[in-house]
Amino acid sequence: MRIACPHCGERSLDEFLYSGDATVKRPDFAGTTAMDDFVTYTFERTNPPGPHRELWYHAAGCHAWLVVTRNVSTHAVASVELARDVALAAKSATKDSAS
Amino acid sequence: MADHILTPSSAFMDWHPPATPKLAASARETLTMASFAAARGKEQALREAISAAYGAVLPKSAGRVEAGGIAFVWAGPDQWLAITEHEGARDLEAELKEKLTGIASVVDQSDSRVVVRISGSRARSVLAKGVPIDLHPRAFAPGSVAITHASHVGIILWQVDDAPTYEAAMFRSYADSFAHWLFEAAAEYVSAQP
Amino acid sequence: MTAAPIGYGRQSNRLASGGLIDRSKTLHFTFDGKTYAGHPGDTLASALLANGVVLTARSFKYHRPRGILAAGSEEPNALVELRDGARREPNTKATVAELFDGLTATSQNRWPSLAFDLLSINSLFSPVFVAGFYYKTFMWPAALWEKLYEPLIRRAAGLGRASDDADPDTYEKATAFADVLVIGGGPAGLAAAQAAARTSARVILVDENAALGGRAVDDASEIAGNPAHEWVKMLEGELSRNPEVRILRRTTVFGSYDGGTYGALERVSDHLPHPAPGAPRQRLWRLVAKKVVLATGATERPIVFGGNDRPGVMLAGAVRTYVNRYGVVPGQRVVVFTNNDYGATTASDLVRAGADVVALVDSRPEISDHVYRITNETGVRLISNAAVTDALGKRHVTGADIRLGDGERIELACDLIAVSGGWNPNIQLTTHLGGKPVWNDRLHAFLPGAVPAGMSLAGAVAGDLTLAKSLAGGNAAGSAAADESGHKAIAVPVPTAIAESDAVTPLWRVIGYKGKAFVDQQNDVTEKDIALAEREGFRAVEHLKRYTTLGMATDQGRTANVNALAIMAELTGRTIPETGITVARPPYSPVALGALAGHHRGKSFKPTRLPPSYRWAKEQGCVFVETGLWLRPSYFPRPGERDWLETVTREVNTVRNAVGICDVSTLGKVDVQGAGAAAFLDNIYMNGLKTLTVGKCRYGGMLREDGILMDDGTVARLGENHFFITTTTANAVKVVQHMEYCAQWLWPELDVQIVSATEQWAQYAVAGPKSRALLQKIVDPAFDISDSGFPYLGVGEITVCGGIKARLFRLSFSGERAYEIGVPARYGDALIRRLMEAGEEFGACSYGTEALGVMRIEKGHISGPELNGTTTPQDVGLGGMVAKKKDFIGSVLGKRPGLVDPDRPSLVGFRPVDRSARLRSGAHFLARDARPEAANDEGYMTSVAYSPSSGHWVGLGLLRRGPERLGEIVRAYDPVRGADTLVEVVSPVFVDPEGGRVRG
Amino acid sequence: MMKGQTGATGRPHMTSTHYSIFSVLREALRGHTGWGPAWRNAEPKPDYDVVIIGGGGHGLSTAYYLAKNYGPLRIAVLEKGWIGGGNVGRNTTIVRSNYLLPGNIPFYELSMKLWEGLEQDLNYNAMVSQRGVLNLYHSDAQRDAFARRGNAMRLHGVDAVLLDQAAVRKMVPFLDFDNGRFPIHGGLLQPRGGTVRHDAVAWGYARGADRLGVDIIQNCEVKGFIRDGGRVTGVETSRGLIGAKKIAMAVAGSSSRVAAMAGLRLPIESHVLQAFVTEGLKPFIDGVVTFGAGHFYISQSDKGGLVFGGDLDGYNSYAQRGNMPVVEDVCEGGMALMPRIGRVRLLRHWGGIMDMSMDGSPIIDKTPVDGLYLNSGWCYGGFKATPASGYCFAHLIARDAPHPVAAAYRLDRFATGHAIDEKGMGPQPNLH
Ligand SMILES: Cc1cc2nc3c(=O)[nH]c(=O)nc-3n(C[C@H](O)[C@H](O)[C@H](O)COP(=O)(O)OP(=O)(O)OC[C@H]3O[C@@H](n4cnc5c(N)ncnc54)[C@H](O)[C@@H]3O)c2cc1C
Ligand SMILES: NC(=O)c1ccc[n+]([C@@H]2O[C@H](COP(=O)([O-])OP(=O)(O)OC[C@H]3O[C@@H](n4cnc5c(N)ncnc54)[C@H](O)[C@@H]3O)[C@@H](O)[C@H]2O)c1
Ligand SMILES: Cc1cc2nc3c(=O)[nH]c(=O)nc-3n(C[C@H](O)[C@H](O)[C@H](O)COP(=O)(O)O)c2cc1C
Ligand SMILES: [Zn+2]
Repeated sequence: MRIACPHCGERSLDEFLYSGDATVKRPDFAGTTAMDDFVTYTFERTNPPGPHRELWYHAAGCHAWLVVTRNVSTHAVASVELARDVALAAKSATKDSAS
Repeated sequence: MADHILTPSSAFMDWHPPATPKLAASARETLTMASFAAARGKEQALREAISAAYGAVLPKSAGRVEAGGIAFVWAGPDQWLAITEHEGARDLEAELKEKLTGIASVVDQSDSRVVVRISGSRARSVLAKGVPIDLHPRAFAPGSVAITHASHVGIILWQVDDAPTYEAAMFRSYADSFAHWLFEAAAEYVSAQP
Repeated sequence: MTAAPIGYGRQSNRLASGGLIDRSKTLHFTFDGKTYAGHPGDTLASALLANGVVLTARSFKYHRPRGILAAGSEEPNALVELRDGARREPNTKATVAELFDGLTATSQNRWPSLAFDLLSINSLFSPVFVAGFYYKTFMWPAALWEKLYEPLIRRAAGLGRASDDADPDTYEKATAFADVLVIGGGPAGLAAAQAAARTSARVILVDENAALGGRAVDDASEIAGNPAHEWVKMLEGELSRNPEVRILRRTTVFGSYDGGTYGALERVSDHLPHPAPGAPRQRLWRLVAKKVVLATGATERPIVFGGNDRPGVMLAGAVRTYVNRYGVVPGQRVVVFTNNDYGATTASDLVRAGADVVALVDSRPEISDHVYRITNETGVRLISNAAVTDALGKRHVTGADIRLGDGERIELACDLIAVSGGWNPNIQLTTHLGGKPVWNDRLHAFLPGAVPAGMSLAGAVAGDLTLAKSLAGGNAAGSAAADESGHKAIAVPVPTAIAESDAVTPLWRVIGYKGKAFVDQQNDVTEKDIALAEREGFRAVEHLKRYTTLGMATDQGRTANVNALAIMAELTGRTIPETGITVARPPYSPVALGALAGHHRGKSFKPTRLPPSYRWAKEQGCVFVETGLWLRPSYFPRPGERDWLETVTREVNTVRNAVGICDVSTLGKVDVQGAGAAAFLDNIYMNGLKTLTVGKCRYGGMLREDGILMDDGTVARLGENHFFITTTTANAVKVVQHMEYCAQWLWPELDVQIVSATEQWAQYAVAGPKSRALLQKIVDPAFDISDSGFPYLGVGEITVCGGIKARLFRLSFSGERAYEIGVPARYGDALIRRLMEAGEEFGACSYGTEALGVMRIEKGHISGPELNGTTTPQDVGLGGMVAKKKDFIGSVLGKRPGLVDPDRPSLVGFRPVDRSARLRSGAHFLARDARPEAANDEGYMTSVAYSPSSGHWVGLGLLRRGPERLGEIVRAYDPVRGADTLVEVVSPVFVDPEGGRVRG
Repeated sequence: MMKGQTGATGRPHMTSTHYSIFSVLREALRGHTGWGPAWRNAEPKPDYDVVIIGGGGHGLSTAYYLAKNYGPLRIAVLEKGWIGGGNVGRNTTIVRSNYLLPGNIPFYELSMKLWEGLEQDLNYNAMVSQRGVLNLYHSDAQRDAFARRGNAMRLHGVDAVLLDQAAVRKMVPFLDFDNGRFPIHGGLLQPRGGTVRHDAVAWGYARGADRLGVDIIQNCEVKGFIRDGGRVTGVETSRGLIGAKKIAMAVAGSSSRVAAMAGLRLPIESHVLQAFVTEGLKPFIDGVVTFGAGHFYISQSDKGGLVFGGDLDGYNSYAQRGNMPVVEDVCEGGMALMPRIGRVRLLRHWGGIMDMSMDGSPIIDKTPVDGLYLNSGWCYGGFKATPASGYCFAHLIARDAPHPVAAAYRLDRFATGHAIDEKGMGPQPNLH
């Protein structure tokens, strides 16, 4: 498998570490359902057989965290984004919808 | 106090580099380095400050530029290493801290990493035995930088010239293992070792 | 050499001319101790055949005599042990082993000799040893399985023997990149490489063999009006002059992997007696290509008939290869048995080589013009609509039983039966990523279905079996691949070739044979085994395979699988595509494990990280210990000390009474800066850090999101927005990764920069009552390190030894007044020497991880054994540190009932009731009178040490409701070491519980 | 129940249904024409008391023990492909009960006991081979951790022996004791551990279940559940609707996919684990050796192939195949441990999809959906569990209460904080 790090270019699998589902969002610790939310967030996974948005870490490269969209049945990588950009976009989106 | 002056020592326990036109290696252990990382939202200000102070345009991604005796090597997102030859004469950390106050965090890395220089007509073949990236001139040239690994040792690799000459910077504690791999990989191209 | 042994130098089956061997040089080799001669260019198989050796092996189960079936890596029979001693290579295919002078080969799986193998008695029991018989037998009496049956089965297992010694050769790995990777150097691959290389594309051409040319050379075909090998030579010249082309000969692409990555094995030195100085035996290539042209050709398949495993039954294409490539006629009187038009070509090649072709037996009632023409030209007797039912003979073929169309049987004397049942394209590399083969009704073969991204096909593998189509297909595929990889194609003329016919009418097995008819020759699977599997319900091809072991031998059934499933299809009344084909897996040809390991064996298995004091410590005779990748000083024995305990005790006593120095550089160090740094650290530490003042350190702990302790260490605040944290040695990399995750993904809005500084600093703990006095001699006078100027938990940036910049921390793991002093790592060696010299007057010693461990246990500080990934802060006595109000990682889930259960084992200290008793960690706690059973298990000892300060062993452990049970006596139960010790539950702090010494 | 069965081809079952050396000899005399199918190729019926999804080891053993211990019941096993084609047919066959935590040890020990009686129980020789499982340690800290484990085993009545270096050297003299990067200090041995012939386990249970009347239905993929209110009442399959009073999932790597059909999300990620076999060699490795510092373990099959493996590839996958980095990593471990195997050749490597749970331990529990039972989370260690898993799952299905030795395998343990985390890696499945 090869993953195109937005910073470093295409690199082999052995430079990266997989680190789980990128679709789950860390809940608010102060919410009334915080305990349930954290249980769901930490332990429950959709684990779908097709496209999967997931976190990877360019461990032997630039240390960027990446959001990789990959088909887990074929291993075909559809897109690679910087986790920071994705997270910032999500935060500003929730801020926008809140305001 | 003078008799107590501390003298630096090599990171290599066992260093017998090849030295042929096909392949030569040398260690550069007298460099001074500092890393600097842009503060959030200050990337542009940092670029301008470096350009003003050193006349260097910081490479946006994996690249290396030289200006005023300092090499600026991309070392990760919004992060660079400044490297200079002048052992002792220049405290890069202090210098950059002063020039980049409020726009970047600066950390002395002079001793974190050791740099090994590898050159010669066989340099590419030897590196191919450890480095899993494409070093063909069309893909990697003087000024190119890659953060990658060689034979299980993390390195920052850059090309210096078309000889070709490369330099690999690795964390100091790994230097000896890196050298061991390098000498074994080079054995095919180098006659009896000294 | 004195008396020439029999067979020496007489290459009775070698043609006087022809072939691509170098007759000007003679090479000597031995097989089963006998010496023979061959020439450069030979394989072991061709040289054996040249010398008239046809019996080469014994089969796996029945120990039947076996010869040579093929000429390439598909060979099922001719497996030998190549070389000897530490270089012994079991199960080596004689057909791929290139001859070198001095080669030694030995037959395997026979006793006492190849010609006379007592174990061939197994053949007598073959009615019992059918597929699956193990599963039905050896059950009674049960006790005998372990003692008798299985040992017997294991004695019969396997073929060759692994070497008894470490492999003396070296291996290496390399990565190469290409625009176009061409796999296969036959006519299709060569044409593809040429077309691609004429553009500016970077091309890699790979072939399994030493020589390029593939079947075109095997068949002595004509290309562009010249002998194929001349065209090949011309092309090789053109390609090798092109700097953007790399030709990898003797290299097998063994697997397709994701993302356009291909694994290949180059046999750099296998054709030599031993590798040249500095050269590896083999090299593993990771080939990364934008486009791939697969031109792997096809493998001929046999027809299943009685005695078809007898030495002297050979694939027709292999016969041609031996004649045309190696100048060897493998038999003098030949019957050719075929179902396709290629059989006639074999007959004609043999006739040209001077062999007597007794008959061309063609199973087809309708014979093509092509075959008629050849039989007319050569005068070979054509027997159509007929089949060879049995190969006659014992240790080699002496005749063929033939059933004619009208049912009549005739017997023809012969010493070679050349058989061709058609061709199976070598599609394996298209299926490794899940591509399903598709059946082709014209060729009666599986062709590639979906291929890996970026791959195209050319030549026989694409179903273009003829030479002309292979050349044209290769040419087109090469141009297209270059073009698609961004290199404008240039038209390259396609060389001409004479028209051939690839017509075939399937015949998978003959009926009415008398002997045994083998489908998988290496695993001794017969046609009857397939019928039995069908009868017992193992009809799915994958069941068939597993029940009979068909296709599971070293050749992976390359000459067996398609025949087998065709037979199963017939038996079940299904079509072949309905029946399906078994999954092919890498490697395409077996790969030496040494090559897959490369440089990484022995001490080079993993890098060794050396701490700054390494050289000095080594000089001191230090004993080191592996800590992850680090090699850390463990203890420093001195002359006269009897054992490690004495040494460690001395080191501890020195620290407690004077001063000791320990290299703690391996602890992870992370520089954290930015306006958001304080808030950031507050998110990831369980304790509050915002209140930490500049110039101070604080102990901190990090949790995982599930509320379990992840790591601990110190946090120093060097400036308002500047922190410097330490991690445990073991978790240094993990913590940085975690912090990057938090900074980039969880809290990307925070202004924080994280840089690892572990290796920048050589850091030494200077511990003991005399530590300040010692440091005073090192620290430059401008800096005040008095207790008031530099109190406990202080941190400062200072200089030492006349201006070397340094960092000083007042921290203590040992429980004594202690400091950690860091200098740039290049001065680490000098600093430890200087510290030791300066400490001499105080009686200083160096200490290692052992003494460090003793002192932290004496102080009740937790470390790796307590931080074992299952403990909470409360479990290890850090509950009080956990912030109640803020959010931090682990804050919520840490409150789950199972984690706050007061019944959980928690940290306490232990001392033996009998003070002279030794404690061991790993012992479990039982109430004093409880019986040793699981229900009474109350926890376990995590860490123990002989405490010089206490004068006896002490321990830390996790005991159910431990802190409530101080004073109680429990059992430390350690049956695996034969110990059962009464221990008293005590406070985990054994030394200076008030902490007075730390503060000085 | 055995009377009057006919094979799928319509041939009547002949006499040779009991396996023994005598029946084999008798058949040898008549060309083995008297054997009938090992199990019937059953056609689906409209409904069953219990439908088990998944014809792997666990599904088949569940069916066997359900029929044997709680029958008579009308039971079907639905398998989407051919039975034994999942992980039971692609694992490295190690069986052991050398676990650390109280939630696990009694369960795996029950499994060992069932293995020990399996041949007689099933009248099928699955070649249970107890030649020992040896875990090497490389440091004092590891030795103590192994001592803790060994002691826990002994407290549960399980065999465990702590060996020092000399004892290990005697057992496996060809390991790299003298030049290894990570010195071998000793090992924890479970003498009763060993290997079992993987395919034979599936076939033996299938035959055993079949003989008790269980319908084994191949090429029958479950594609959905039929619901009646909060309850499942049947499954939609590629071969039509099948009704059931109770439905039990034992689909290993496919657990999340099948659970999703019932609207459930599980604490599971699917990961690929690779396995490797070499060419056949004369036996020289007797038992199982695991090299923790090198992420490598190995045994030698009764056919002579070295069977070995290492770490997960590390990323989510449903592809049943892995990539080069782990292939290399595993072989590096092999060479580091046994430098004599350098010239031994890798014959084949493959992958399986592991149902990696968040704590590395299994789940045998009822689901929040009435009538739907879950058996999952076996990670890379469920082969050894095959007998006990079926035994306990059958108990749960029949009695609606967990079997005592499997009582810790609750689905809600993550919510309550009762994870069974042997490795202490936390909720990151690829690290278990
Ligand atoms: C490489 C490898 C090495 C291993 N090594 C060991 C080891 O040494 N020791 C050990 O104890 N364990 C080992 N394991 C783990 C062990 O193999 C598994 O945990 C165990 O086999 C899982 O249970 P099972 O046999 O029921 O699974 P499987 O055999 O996978 O059975 C599940 C079945 O469900 C079927 N299925 C899935 N979805 C559907 C559907 N929708 N409808 C119908 N059927 C469906 C599948 O086709 C499959 O046949 C290893 C696993 C692998 C892959
Ligand atoms: N007329 C017929 O019926 C018929 C039948 C079969 C073959 N042929 C002949 O076969 C030839 C087809 O040409 P082609 O180039 O497609 O096939 P080829 O068999 O000539 O060449 C294939 C080459 O690929 C190499 N190879 C295979 N797998 C490999 C791997 N994994 N790694 C590295 N190398 C590998 C082989 O060593 C071989 O040299 C023509 O000469 C044609 O005449 C004809
Ligand atoms: C314990 C064990 C031993 C095996 N031995 C062999 C073998 O000797 N030869 C072989 O070709 N495959 C062997 N295999 C691998 C199987 O052929 C097959 O690859 C594996 O069961 C996975 O199935 P798949 O490749 O069809 O997906 C073995 C598998 C296992 C689990
Ligand atoms: Zn990167």
